[in-house]
Amino acid sequence: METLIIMLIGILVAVATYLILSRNIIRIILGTAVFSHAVHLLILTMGGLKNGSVPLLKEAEAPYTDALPQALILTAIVISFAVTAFILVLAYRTYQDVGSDDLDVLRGTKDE
Amino acid sequence: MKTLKINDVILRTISRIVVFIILTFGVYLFLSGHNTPGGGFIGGLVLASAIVLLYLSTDIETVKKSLPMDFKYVAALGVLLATFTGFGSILFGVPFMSQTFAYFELPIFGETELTTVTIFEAGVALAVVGVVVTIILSISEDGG
Amino acid sequence: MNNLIVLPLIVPIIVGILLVFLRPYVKLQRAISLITMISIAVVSIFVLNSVQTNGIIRLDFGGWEPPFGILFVADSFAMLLVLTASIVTAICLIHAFSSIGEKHEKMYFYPFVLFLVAGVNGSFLTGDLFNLFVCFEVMLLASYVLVTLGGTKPQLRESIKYVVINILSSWFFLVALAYLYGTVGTLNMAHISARVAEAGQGPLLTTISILFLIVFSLKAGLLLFFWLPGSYSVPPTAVAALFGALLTKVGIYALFRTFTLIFYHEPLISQTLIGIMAGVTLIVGCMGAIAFKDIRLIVSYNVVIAVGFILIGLAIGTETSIAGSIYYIIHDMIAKAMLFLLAGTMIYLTGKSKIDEMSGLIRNYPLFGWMFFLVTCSLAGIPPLSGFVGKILVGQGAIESGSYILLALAFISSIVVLYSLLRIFLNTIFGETIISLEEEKPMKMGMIIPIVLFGIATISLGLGAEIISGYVTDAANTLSNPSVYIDAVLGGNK
Amino acid sequence: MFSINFVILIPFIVAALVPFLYRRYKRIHVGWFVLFVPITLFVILARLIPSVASGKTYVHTYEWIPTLDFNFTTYLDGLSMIFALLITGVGSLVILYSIFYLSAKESLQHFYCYLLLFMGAMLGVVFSDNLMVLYVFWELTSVSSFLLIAFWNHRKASRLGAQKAMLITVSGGIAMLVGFIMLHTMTGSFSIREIITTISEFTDHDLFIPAMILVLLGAFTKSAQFPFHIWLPDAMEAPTPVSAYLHSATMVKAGIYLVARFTPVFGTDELWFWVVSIVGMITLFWGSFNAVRQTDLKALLAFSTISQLGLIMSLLGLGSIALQFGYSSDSILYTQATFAALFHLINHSTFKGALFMVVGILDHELGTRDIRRLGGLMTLMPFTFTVALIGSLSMAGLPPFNGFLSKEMFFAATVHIMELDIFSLPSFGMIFPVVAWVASVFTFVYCMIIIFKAFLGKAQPEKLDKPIHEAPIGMLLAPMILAALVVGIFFFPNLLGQYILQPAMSSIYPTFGDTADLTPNISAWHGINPELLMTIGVILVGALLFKFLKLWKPIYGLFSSRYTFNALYNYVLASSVSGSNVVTNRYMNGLLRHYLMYIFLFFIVAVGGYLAYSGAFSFDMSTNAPFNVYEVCLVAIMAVAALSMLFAKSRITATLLNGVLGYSIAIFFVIFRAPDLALTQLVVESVTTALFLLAFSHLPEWKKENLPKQTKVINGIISIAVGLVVVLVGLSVMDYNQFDTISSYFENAYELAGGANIVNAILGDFRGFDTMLEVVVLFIAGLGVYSMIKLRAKKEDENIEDQ
Repeated sequence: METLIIMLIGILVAVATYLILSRNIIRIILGTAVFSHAVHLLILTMGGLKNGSVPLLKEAEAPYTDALPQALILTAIVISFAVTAFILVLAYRTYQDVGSDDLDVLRGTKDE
Repeated sequence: MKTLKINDVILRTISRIVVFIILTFGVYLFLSGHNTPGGGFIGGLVLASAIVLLYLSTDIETVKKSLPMDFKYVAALGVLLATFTGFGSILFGVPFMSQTFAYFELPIFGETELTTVTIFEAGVALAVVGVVVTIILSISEDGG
Repeated sequence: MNNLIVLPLIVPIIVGILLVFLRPYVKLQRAISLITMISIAVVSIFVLNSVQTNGIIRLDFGGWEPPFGILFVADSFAMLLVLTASIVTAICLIHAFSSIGEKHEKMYFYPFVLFLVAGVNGSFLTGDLFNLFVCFEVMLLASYVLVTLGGTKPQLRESIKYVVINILSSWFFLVALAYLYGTVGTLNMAHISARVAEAGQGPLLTTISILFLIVFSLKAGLLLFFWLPGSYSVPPTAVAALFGALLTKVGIYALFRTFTLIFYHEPLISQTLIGIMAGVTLIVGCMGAIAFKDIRLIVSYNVVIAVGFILIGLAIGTETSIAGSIYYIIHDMIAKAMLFLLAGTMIYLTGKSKIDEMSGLIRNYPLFGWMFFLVTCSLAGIPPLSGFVGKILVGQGAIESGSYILLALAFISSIVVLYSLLRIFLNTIFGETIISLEEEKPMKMGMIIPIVLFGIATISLGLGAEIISGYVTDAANTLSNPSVYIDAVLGGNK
Repeated sequence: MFSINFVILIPFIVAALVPFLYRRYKRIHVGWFVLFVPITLFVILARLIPSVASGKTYVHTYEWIPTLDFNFTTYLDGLSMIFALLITGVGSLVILYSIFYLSAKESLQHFYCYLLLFMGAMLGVVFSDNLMVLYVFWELTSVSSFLLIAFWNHRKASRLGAQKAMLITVSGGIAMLVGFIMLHTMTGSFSIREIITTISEFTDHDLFIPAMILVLLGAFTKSAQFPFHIWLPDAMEAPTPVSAYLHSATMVKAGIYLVARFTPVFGTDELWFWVVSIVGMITLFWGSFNAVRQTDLKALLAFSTISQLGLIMSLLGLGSIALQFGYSSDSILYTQATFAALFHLINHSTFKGALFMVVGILDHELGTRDIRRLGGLMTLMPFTFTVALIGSLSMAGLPPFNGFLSKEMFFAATVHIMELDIFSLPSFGMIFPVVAWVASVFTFVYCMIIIFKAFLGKAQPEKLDKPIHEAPIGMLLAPMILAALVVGIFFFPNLLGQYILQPAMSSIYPTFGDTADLTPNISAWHGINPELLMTIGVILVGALLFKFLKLWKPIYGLFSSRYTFNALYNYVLASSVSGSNVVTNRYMNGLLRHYLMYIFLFFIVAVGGYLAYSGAFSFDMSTNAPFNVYEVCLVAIMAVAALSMLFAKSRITATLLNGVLGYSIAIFFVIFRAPDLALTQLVVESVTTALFLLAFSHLPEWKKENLPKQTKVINGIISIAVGLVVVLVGLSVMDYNQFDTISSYFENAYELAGGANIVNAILGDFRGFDTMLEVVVLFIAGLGVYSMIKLRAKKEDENIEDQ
């Protein structure tokens, strides 16, 4: 199962890298979103999949699956949500002021 | 401010009922976090989505009248609450961020467990609610 | 007692949030933020002394034993950086009072600066790798906002690139953390180091160490500094000064911490690869520093040169060269902040940013001109000033360990730094005064005082190098033998 | 009795006072106050001459940075006494001269502040025994010379001259610093005295030669020796008192002091003998050869200073051969060269100082220094003419002046060197006297130029800015004292030799016991010998060449100006700037895609490369958890959704596909027994999609990605490679299970933290600090979004920022 998931993560990372290398800001932001999806899955798989029951002491008995990666992923999800929200607003503010969402236009005037 | 022109009738009627369900579910999730899946983040997020649903179904002004508080300060209060629970442990000379828990006999709920973690979680939930709503509000208000 | 260590992080956060409530009262916000920074500096001096007397201090959050909870570890290296960071921020704030403008101050400028400092102090002090990631995020997000504050076109344009590259570097950090957790199964730095030593730094662990090297060099601007020139030349002056002094230093601190504490077994990485990267950064930085006419670009590339120079000290790896690098980091924080303030004030006074559009400022603002000359000499490492001792020790380390190429690069780079700053000095400060005395902009006191304060700091750090030499040697000793750090953390005392 | 440290600090203290004195006493020329400093110092040092002559040395230490062994130790002995007397003596004369030279409207407080800064630094160089402190003062002299050369900073030429001087001297200084550090690494101490005693056992150390070359580099750049002489002529942009003081008498002698001080350290090595003598000889010739072609008197004197410095340097080189034979009765034959060097050092300061002041008078009184516009000044400016005559004849090496004595000893040294049979001298020994003689001929020619072209011949008042008149007495006082010294030393040379030069010899040859018999008795006449014949030859040939100057002058046009070192220096600077501009703009082109490509490439090469190189990859499926059909289809759905995002036509489909990814991950979280995560992922995903759609209302519909085909392929390859590396490392990490995780501790969360939900317990209690910081991150993001939207840049402050 882990090998399958890691292959999937590889595909997600490849897609995200391709998206982030594009010119349009929205594609780049989607790329960052896919990146964070991939890394959340990666942290979970690194902790080992399906070995142990739900980490709830009352509902299930030992051995429990590794709870630490789950806590890390939760923190990572919230942080990536905050950053994605920020860059979305930044993108649309840039479009409003600079007038284009194309990265090539946003290269800045050549400095002689 | 351009209101979102969708067929209001269905959404408004449904959302009037659903919002309360979501709110109660959010509070339930928040409170149950200690022993069952739930907790500060998820509780705050569900509450925030309920409020966003409110904004979606009705326009901004009416909701502003019903929920008069400025959500930035809600978020600020939440983070303050979270940090002060940590800071509080310094006053007791215990290493920072120490949480304690004890069992009390409450009249209605019987033998329940009160912990400082819930105050910390409340801070987190408030902060999450405040931040999500601020972001949604400032984007939609900007409209122009 | 060891609850004191968390203050450099928690006090700015709490004060930052309180200032959000005091939005309209700008004067009050200024006073409170300055007092906070000064009080943190005092606390860090106190903690630095107690570290000097009774060894590394450790604070486990929530009272949980080290490998399981998060902890702050205050050794002299971290405390020195926290102290310098607080002093530099305090002085930059003074400059911001008069240069940032009411509009920004009403839009939560001071809370963001305090959050930035909290993130920086947190990164210096933390003993947990995932917590280092979260502190980085706090610092980065505060820096994202500070870069875009004001919303001018160049700011928005450069900040998009800055944010995307930093999101990518945070992504790499998470991937590296996942792999490290997958192999050693713990997050506490000292515990990781113990387990890596126990298992031997095999090929897989070295691959992961390279991944960490990429992450931290992205943050420190070592070789992968593409985001740096753009994002340091667009924010307001005081913010640019804060960035120039603090941001790269956090990446450098992380490199020092990981490659002297955790992944020090494989010299191929921690010595040759970092050495090559530092060397190339120096060359590229030197080229950048003399390539452009825009002051802010010249100054930003000087930051890159300094990063290259400091990491040569790490690449050499002996205790003397690490001590040299620590001296140089402290010197660089002060001198770079001063340089950015000078560059920003120059642009404010003349309204131009190219060096061939200004001339003869010495006549209009003599003290300002001499401060620029002082920082030029200090950055070029000319003796009585603060850059000298660091350069000597790195040179000594290089000669003792026989790495002559790095030695040559390091010392040639100080000549290029001198030349690049002289180019600015001779074109803008000396020369025909084109601004006639009547219509020159009056120099605000709030702008010149911080620059003079930095000047005094540079001179006193140069002449009085003896004061901090005790702390620096102790810090270098802690860095060059990891067992000191590991025993303090896992040893179970305190 | 003052300690020497205090002597060094006095100029710095007074330098700090000068601005206040200047503001306080507007009427009196601030120069008078400043004049007291060098005079008092000169008196203090002069009182110490007898005791130093008797061999007593004064050591005084002040601990600057004890932990790094940087101690401000000063060491007064014969050698430093000579230089100190020079610095303070010539210093006082120069300041006296500058009081009349510089008018009150110049920014005097700056001038005197820099001058005193320089004097203190120079004294520091000469007295300090600690290598690092010596370097501190060495760089201070470069800085003060920069400030003095750029005194009239509104003139472009003086700015460029100052920059050239600073760059060359500071680069030489840095090379010297590296040499000092090498010495410290070898001998373990910074003090020169200790190094001298312990250096003998390190002569074959592999750092010995590099240290020597680097220290010499520092000396050669400072003393304007052959390849680095280009900064001295440009330094003439400085006011004349500065040229007289720094660029002829003291600062350029710092390199010579260094070579003299380090002769006992490096002198035993053959390379030292060859390098110092040869470079000295080349400079001697090149300086005098170029001096003849100059039309500006000050430039002529600059090149003549370069050649005289070359002369002294070569003498020091020749003198170092004495160390080969150790102390013996006939070692006087070889130490004579060093003695001649020190003697010529003093003489040079006297006559060159006088000549520079004369040129200053011409410039100040007549407004020009160009030989072509001068002439016939003898009758109208008698005193100036006499001083110029004394100075130039002494420089030419004619009898009644001290220059003759030291030139004679110079020729004697070059002749003696030929008879030695070591260091393959028999074959090369010949060049020394030949080059010495040819250079002296040219020296004679340009001395005649100074006298005849400037002072004799017919007057051309129409070409001068001001009418020809004698200089005020104040300006003439200083040069006349120097001229008197020139003549005085000729008549009482041994007074100088016995009291000042002899103790200096013992500091250059410490192992040579009593130096009484090392110092020859200087006498004007000692029979017909090769030196006298060489001098007569110089006079004859020189006169001839001067007479037919116009005939052979065109040979200077032979090699064009493109190949001079000056042109090389300018070319290096200009090309480095333009070259680096081209290179930096190539890779820093502002395109985010390029930056990301470089980062990804570095990631692939570094991580992927090392993975392959070290064979860290290992893979086995055995420990994998079992999987069933619906999980495989979920993976397939996600893969298809991800890939189709690349080809999405409209942004809505792309966002929805992202939603599909998010929700299927939520389902995965459920499968992998992480309920909390599933809940959070669901809500976060929906809120993010809502945000996307909200943002889309303000953003344009995206156009087709019209990237050129070739870049699309590159992007594809890079992304596949990145994905591959991540997979490979992930698989090998899965296979690495030497440790079990620490999370077993969290399983008894109920007792420890009182909560059954371990994840929530970790978030709330065990790692509560992370959660708190994370909430702060959220808060900053929220506040940041709010402020970014509300704070719009108003139009007017756009222009500053916009490039």
